[in-house]
Amino acid sequence: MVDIWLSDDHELGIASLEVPVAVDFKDIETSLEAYRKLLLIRTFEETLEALFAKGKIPGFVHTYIGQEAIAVGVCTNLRTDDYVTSTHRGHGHAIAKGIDLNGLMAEVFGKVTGICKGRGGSMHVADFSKGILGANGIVAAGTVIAAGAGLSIQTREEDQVVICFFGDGGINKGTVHEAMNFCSVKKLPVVFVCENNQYAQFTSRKLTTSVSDLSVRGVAYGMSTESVDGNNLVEVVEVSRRAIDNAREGLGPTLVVADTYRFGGHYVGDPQAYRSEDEVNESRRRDPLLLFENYLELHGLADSDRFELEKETISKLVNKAVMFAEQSDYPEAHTATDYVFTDLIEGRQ
Amino acid sequence: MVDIWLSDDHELGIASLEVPVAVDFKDIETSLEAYRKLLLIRTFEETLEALFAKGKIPGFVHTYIGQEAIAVGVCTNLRTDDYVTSTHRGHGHAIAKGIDLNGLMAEVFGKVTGICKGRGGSMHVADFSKGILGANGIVAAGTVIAAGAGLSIQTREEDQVVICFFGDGGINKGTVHEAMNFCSVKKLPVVFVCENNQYAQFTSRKLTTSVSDLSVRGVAYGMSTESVDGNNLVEVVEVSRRAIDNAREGLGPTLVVADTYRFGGHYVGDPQAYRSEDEVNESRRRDPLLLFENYLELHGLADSDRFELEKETISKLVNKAVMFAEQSDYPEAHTATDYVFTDLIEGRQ
Amino acid sequence: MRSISFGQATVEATAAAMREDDTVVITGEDIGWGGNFGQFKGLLEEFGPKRVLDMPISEALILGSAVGAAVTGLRPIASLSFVEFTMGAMDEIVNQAAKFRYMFGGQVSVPMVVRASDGVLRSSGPQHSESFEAFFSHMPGLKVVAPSNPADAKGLLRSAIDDDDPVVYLENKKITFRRGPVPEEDYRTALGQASIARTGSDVSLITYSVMTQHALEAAQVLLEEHSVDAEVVDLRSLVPLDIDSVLRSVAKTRRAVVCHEAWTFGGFGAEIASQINEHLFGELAAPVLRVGAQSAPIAFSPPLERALVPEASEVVQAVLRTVKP
Amino acid sequence: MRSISFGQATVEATAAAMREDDTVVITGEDIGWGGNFGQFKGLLEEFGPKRVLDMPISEALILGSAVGAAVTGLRPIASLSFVEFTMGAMDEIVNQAAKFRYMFGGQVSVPMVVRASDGVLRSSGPQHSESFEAFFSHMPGLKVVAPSNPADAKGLLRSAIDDDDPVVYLENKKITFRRGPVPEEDYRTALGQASIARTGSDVSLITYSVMTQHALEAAQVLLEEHSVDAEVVDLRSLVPLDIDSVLRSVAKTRRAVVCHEAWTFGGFGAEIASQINEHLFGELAAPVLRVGAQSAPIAFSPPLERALVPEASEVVQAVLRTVKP
Ligand SMILES: Cc1ncc(C[n+]2csc(CCOP(=O)(O)OP(=O)(O)O)c2C)c(N)n1
Ligand SMILES: Cc1ncc(C[n+]2csc(CCOP(=O)(O)OP(=O)(O)O)c2C)c(N)n1
Ligand SMILES: [Mg+2]
Ligand SMILES: [Mg+2]
Repeated sequence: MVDIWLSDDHELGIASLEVPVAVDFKDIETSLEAYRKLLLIRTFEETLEALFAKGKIPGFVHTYIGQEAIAVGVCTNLRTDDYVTSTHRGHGHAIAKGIDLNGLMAEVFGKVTGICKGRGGSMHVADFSKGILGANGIVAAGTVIAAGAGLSIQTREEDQVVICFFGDGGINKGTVHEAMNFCSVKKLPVVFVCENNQYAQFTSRKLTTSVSDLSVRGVAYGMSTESVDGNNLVEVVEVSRRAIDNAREGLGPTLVVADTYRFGGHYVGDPQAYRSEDEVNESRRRDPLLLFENYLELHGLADSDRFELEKETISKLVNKAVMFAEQSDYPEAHTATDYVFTDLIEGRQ
Repeated sequence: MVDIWLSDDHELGIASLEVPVAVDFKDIETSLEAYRKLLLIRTFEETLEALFAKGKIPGFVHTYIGQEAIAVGVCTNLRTDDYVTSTHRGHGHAIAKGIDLNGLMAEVFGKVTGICKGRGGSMHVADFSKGILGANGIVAAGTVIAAGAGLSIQTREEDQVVICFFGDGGINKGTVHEAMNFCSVKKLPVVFVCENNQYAQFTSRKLTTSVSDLSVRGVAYGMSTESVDGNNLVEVVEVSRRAIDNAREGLGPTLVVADTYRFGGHYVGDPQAYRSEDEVNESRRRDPLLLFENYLELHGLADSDRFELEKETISKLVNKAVMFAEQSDYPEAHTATDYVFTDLIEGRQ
Repeated sequence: MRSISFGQATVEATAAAMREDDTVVITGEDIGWGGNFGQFKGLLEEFGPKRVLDMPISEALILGSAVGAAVTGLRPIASLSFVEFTMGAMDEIVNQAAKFRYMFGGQVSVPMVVRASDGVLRSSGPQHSESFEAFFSHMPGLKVVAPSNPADAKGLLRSAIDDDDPVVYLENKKITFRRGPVPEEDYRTALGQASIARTGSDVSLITYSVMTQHALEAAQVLLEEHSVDAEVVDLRSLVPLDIDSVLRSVAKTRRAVVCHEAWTFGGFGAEIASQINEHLFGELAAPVLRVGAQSAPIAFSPPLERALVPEASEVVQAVLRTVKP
Repeated sequence: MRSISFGQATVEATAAAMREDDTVVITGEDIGWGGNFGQFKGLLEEFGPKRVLDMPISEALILGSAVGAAVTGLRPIASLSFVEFTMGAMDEIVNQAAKFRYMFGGQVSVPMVVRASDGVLRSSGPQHSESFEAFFSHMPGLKVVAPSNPADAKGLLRSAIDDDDPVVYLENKKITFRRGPVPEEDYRTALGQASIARTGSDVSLITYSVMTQHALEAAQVLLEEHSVDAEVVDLRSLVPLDIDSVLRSVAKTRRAVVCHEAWTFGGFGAEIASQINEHLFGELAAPVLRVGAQSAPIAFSPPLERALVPEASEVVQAVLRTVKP
C-alpha cells in the first residue's frame, strides 16, 4: 500500500504536479536539464547494480533509485559555491551538485583516477571544488558538519548556503538535535533536507521514531519547516527554493521533509525480507522519473521521442564513465599512507 | 529583573500558590515533611558553602540553593523503588529521594564512610538502595541512563517510574534527543524534568538555545509536556504527579519544564561576573522556601515559631552529619583500585 | 564435531543465556532481521520483540540505556554493527559504563555486553574497517574480548554475558562467516585465559582475533618453508590479560612477534611488547617485533587496503627478521 | 624574562594568530568568560562574539562544526574544557576530523585545533581527571601536542593553529596556572621536536606534559640523594613523535623510564617503550620501565587520587629500580 509512505497531504498520482510552477520550469532547457539529471542518477545507479552483480565493484553500494527528484530538485536552486553534505547514499546528491562523472565512477571502482583517489569509495564520494563536502558512512554525521559550513559562511560574510541531506533513520541521532539547535540560534544558512524514504536499513521508521510527521522535529528549534512530496520534482524545487532563499537572506535554517521511497534494497544485494514485493511495486507507480515525464508531456515540453533521445545520450555518458573507470589503474600499494597528513610525520611506524 | 526567568504564565509573588491543592497538602504532616526536606537541602548546601570556604571540602561543589522545590516537589510523589537520575548539581535530588545524610556528607568530604566510599565525591553521589542512580559529571548523561532504567521497568513488567533531572543547558545535548525519542516510541515510564535555572555555567540560556519555551522540545517527540513554576512546591507536586501517574499507568513519558533560578554561583566560589547582583537579589524574592512558608501560614498549617523549631532540628541533623564526616577516616591508599571490577583482574599493572 | 560459523556460534551462546535468564535482552539497530553478520539470526523469533529490540539510530542511547538497564536489573547486550559506531557512544562506554561501579563505590555492578564488529572486510572503507581495542583496553573498568574462532566465540560470549562487569566483545568481520568445530552443548570459556593455538619452540606469536588465523597460516609457512617452529598464543581476552601465558611462551622461545590487525602505533601490541621486554629483560634472543596496520585510515581500494593491513605474509616476514637477523 | 602562566601563554598565542588571520575562530562552552583555566581571557573583548563563540552544551556539534568550518575556509579552535567531554564527540574527532583528508583523497586539509584540559587537579573526580592521549595518538590523522611549560605552551599552540591538520592540544590542569618565563614576542615551536629539558648521563626520563615537571623534580632528588644523573626528554608532541631524540638519549644513558600521568596499561608509554626496546635491543643496561597511573578511574578522595597518579617520588623509585636492580 502506497499510503504507508505518503503523508496525508500528498495525493497519489500526478494531480499534485499542479502546484504553482516556477517560471523556469516552463522553460524547456531548464526542464530538460533537470530531466537529464534525474536520468543520469537513475542510469548511474542501475549501471552500478549491474556492475556490482558482475563483481566489478568492491565494498557495498547504496543506490539512490526512487529518490532522484529530491537531490535534483534541491540542487537546481544551488550555485557551485554552495555546499552540500551527504550520506552513505550519496551518489545522487553528488551528481545533482555537479560532481565529475568519470571521477565518481572511478572512485566507486576504487581506482586512482577516482575523485578521492580510491581512498573513499562509494560511501565517501566528495568534490570540494563543487561544494560537495562528502558522502559519509556515519549516519547523520553531515548535520554537524553542515552547521560548521554554515558558521563558516556567516563568519566570512558570504551569501552561500548549505544543504544537509539526511535520512528518516538519521533523524534520531543526537547530532541532528545539536546541529538544528545551533543553526537556529545563530540563524545559519543551512537547509536540512530529510529524505523520508520510510526505512532505515531493514527497519520501518514506525518502529523507531516517535512522531509520524517528521517536520514537527524542526518546530522544536523554532525553525521553519516544510513538507513536500519528494517524488515530485517541481514541488521539491519550489519548496526548497523558499528555504534556500530564506537561508541566503539570513533568515535562518529550515527543515524540509521530503517523502519518498527507496525502490532498491538498503544496499545492492539486500534480500529485502522486511518488506513485500507489492509494497515496492506499488511505490514504483510514483516513480519520480515517470512523474516528471508526465509533467513534461502535460506542459508540452517534451514527448516520448525526446525522452528516448535523452536516455541514449545519458547512457553513453555513463558507459563512457564505466570505460574510464575500468581502464584506470588501481592506486599503488606504496601510496597507501599518502594523504594522512598534509606533511610527513616522523617516528610513526 | 525577575521576568528574565519566569515564563509568561507564572505570576510574581504568592498569587500563583492558589492552584488546586492536592488533598495531602492540606495535611499538616505531609506539608511539614515537605518543608523539612526543603530546609534540609537548603541547610545542607549552605553548610557546604561554609565548609568549602574553610577548605574542608575537596574538589568543586555545585549547590542546589534556590531550586529545592523542584526536587522535593517531584520526589514527594515517588516510592523508594522508583528511580531518579541526577546531574552535577545532585545533592538536592539525592536528599529529596532519601539518601542517607551522613553518607552523603561523608562522600562530599571524600571519606571512606561516604555513600560511594569517597570514590565519587560531590558530583557522583548515588544510593542505589534508594533508586538514586547517581549524580553525574557529564551533562545530560542521565537522560539515556534514565531511558535504560525505564526500559528495564517495562521489561520486568513493574510499575516503577524514573525521574530524569537535567538542566536548561543540558537540553541541547544530543543524548536528550535520543532518550526522548526512544522513551516516547516505547512509552517508557520516564518523566524528564528540565530544571530551567536560566544559566549553564556562566552562559545565559538565550545565547545557546533556539527556543524560549523549552517545553516545545517535548512536542517534537509526541510527548506530553508541562510547564511549571519550579519555585512553587505545591505546583510542582501537582504537575509532576500528573506526569508520574501517567508514566506509571503506561501512558508514556512527559517533559516537565520547571522554571527556577540558581541563587548561588555555578560552583561554590564562582565570582559570577556574568550576572548582576540585582538580578540575584530580585530572584530571592521568590525563594521557594519563603513561598512555601507563606503557603503554610496562609493555610494555617504552621507559623513562624514552628518554622524556627524545624530549622533548629534540621540544623542539628546537618551538624551531626558534618561531625560524622569529619570524624570519619579517609580511604586507605592501598584500596585505590578496589571496585574497578567485580572480580580481580590479572595482568594489569 | 559439527562445524558452524562464528556468527552462528554467538547466536547459540546468546540463546542459551536468554533461555536461562529472563533478564538478558539484546538491543541494537536492525538486529531483528538477524544482524549484518547473521549474529542474531532467529533470536527475535524465539524471544520476541520485548527481548530483542530494534533500536533507533541512536548509539549514545543504545549504550547509555544499556548502562541504565544493567544497574536496574537487566543484563543487556548492546550491539553496534560496526565498531566505528561506538565513537558516537564513547561517553556512555568510557565515562559511564566503565566508571559506574568504581565511582559509586562498588554499590552496583554493570553487567552488560557491548558487541561490535571490527576489522577489515573487502573494501568496507575508512569508516567501516577499523579495530579499536586499544581504546577499550586502556580504559579501566572495561573487559575486552576478541575471539579468533567459532568455538571460542561461543564460550567467550557466554562468559561475557555472565560477567558482572561491562565487556566489550569484538568480532572481526573477516572471521564472522568462517566455520569451525563448535560443541553443541552449552559451555563457557573463561575470560583471561589465553590458549596456545599451536605449540612451537622457535618464536612466540602473540595475537588474538583474526590475526590468530593469520598467525596459524604463517606458522605453517614458517615450518614448511623456513623450518621455523612457531608457537601461537591466542589471548582471547585483552582485559583480563593472561600475561603469564605470554611470558611463559616467550621465556621458552626467547623470541616474540606481537600481531594484530589494528594500527601498530599506539596499538594494544605495544602493551604486550612492553610487558614482555620488561619481564624478560636479558632473556630474549631478538627484539620483540610488532605486526599491525600502517598508520592510515583503512582505504577503500583493494590494493591499498591490503597494503595497510597485515595478513600471514607480514607475520612470516617479521618472524624471519627475528630468527635470522 | 617576564614570567606568565601557562594559560596566559596560550592566550598570547591565540591572540597573535587571530590578529594575523581573520579566519581563526574559537568555539567552546563558556569561553567568553575566559575559560575554566583563564585560557581565553580577554579574547572575547578583543575579537568579539563572531570570532569567540560561546557554544551550546553540544560537544558533537562543537567538534563536528569545527570540521565543517575547517574545510570551508576557517581555522577553528574548538575547546572542550575537560578532556572527558571529548568522549561525546569522538565520532567527530575519530571518524571525521582525522579521516577527512585521507578518505577524500587529499582534496582538503582540516586545519583545526581541539583544545582540552586533562589530568588530575585537586579531587576533580572520576569524570574530570583523566588523560586520554593514548586514544588520540592511536588514531591516524590526528596530531597530538602536550606541552609541559608556559613557553612551550605558547610556541606549540601557535604551531598547532598554523598546522593544516587537526591537532589535539592537551593542557594539563595541574600546570595551567603555573608560571614560567615566556618571551613576549610571537614565536612558534615546531611540532615533532622533543626538547632535552635536562641533560644527564645515567638514565633517560622520557615524558611530556605535567610529568616533565615531576621528572625534573625527580632528577633533582636523584642527583642530590642518590648521585644519579638523569636526562629528561620532553616529547612536547606525541604525534609527530620525535623518536630520534628519544633513541639518541637512551643510546647514551642505556636506561629509560617512560613517564606519564595517564594509565600505564595501554598508555602511550607502551608505544615509546616498545620502540626503545626494538631499536636499542641489546644496548640497554636495564629494562625500560613505565611510570603511569594505576588502572582505575581517578578517585575523588585525596589519598586515593594521590595513590593512583604518579608524581616525582614514583619516578624516583622507578629510576632506582633501573639503576640499582
Ligand atoms: C552512526 C551510524 N549508525 C548506524 C549505521 C548503519 N547504517 C547505515 S545506513 C543506516 C540506515 C540509515 O537510514 P536513513 O537515515 O533513513 O537513510 P537511508 O538508508 O534510508 O537513505 C544505518 C543504520 C551507520 N552507518 N552509522
Ligand atoms: C558533556 C559536558 N559538557 C560540559 C560540561 C561542563 N559543565 C558542567 S555544568 C555545565 C552547565 C550545565 O548547565 P545546566 O544543564 O543548565 O545545569 P545547571 O548547572 O544550571 O544546574 C557545564 C557546561 C560537562 N560537565 N559535561
Ligand atoms: Mg531512510
Ligand atoms: Mg541551568
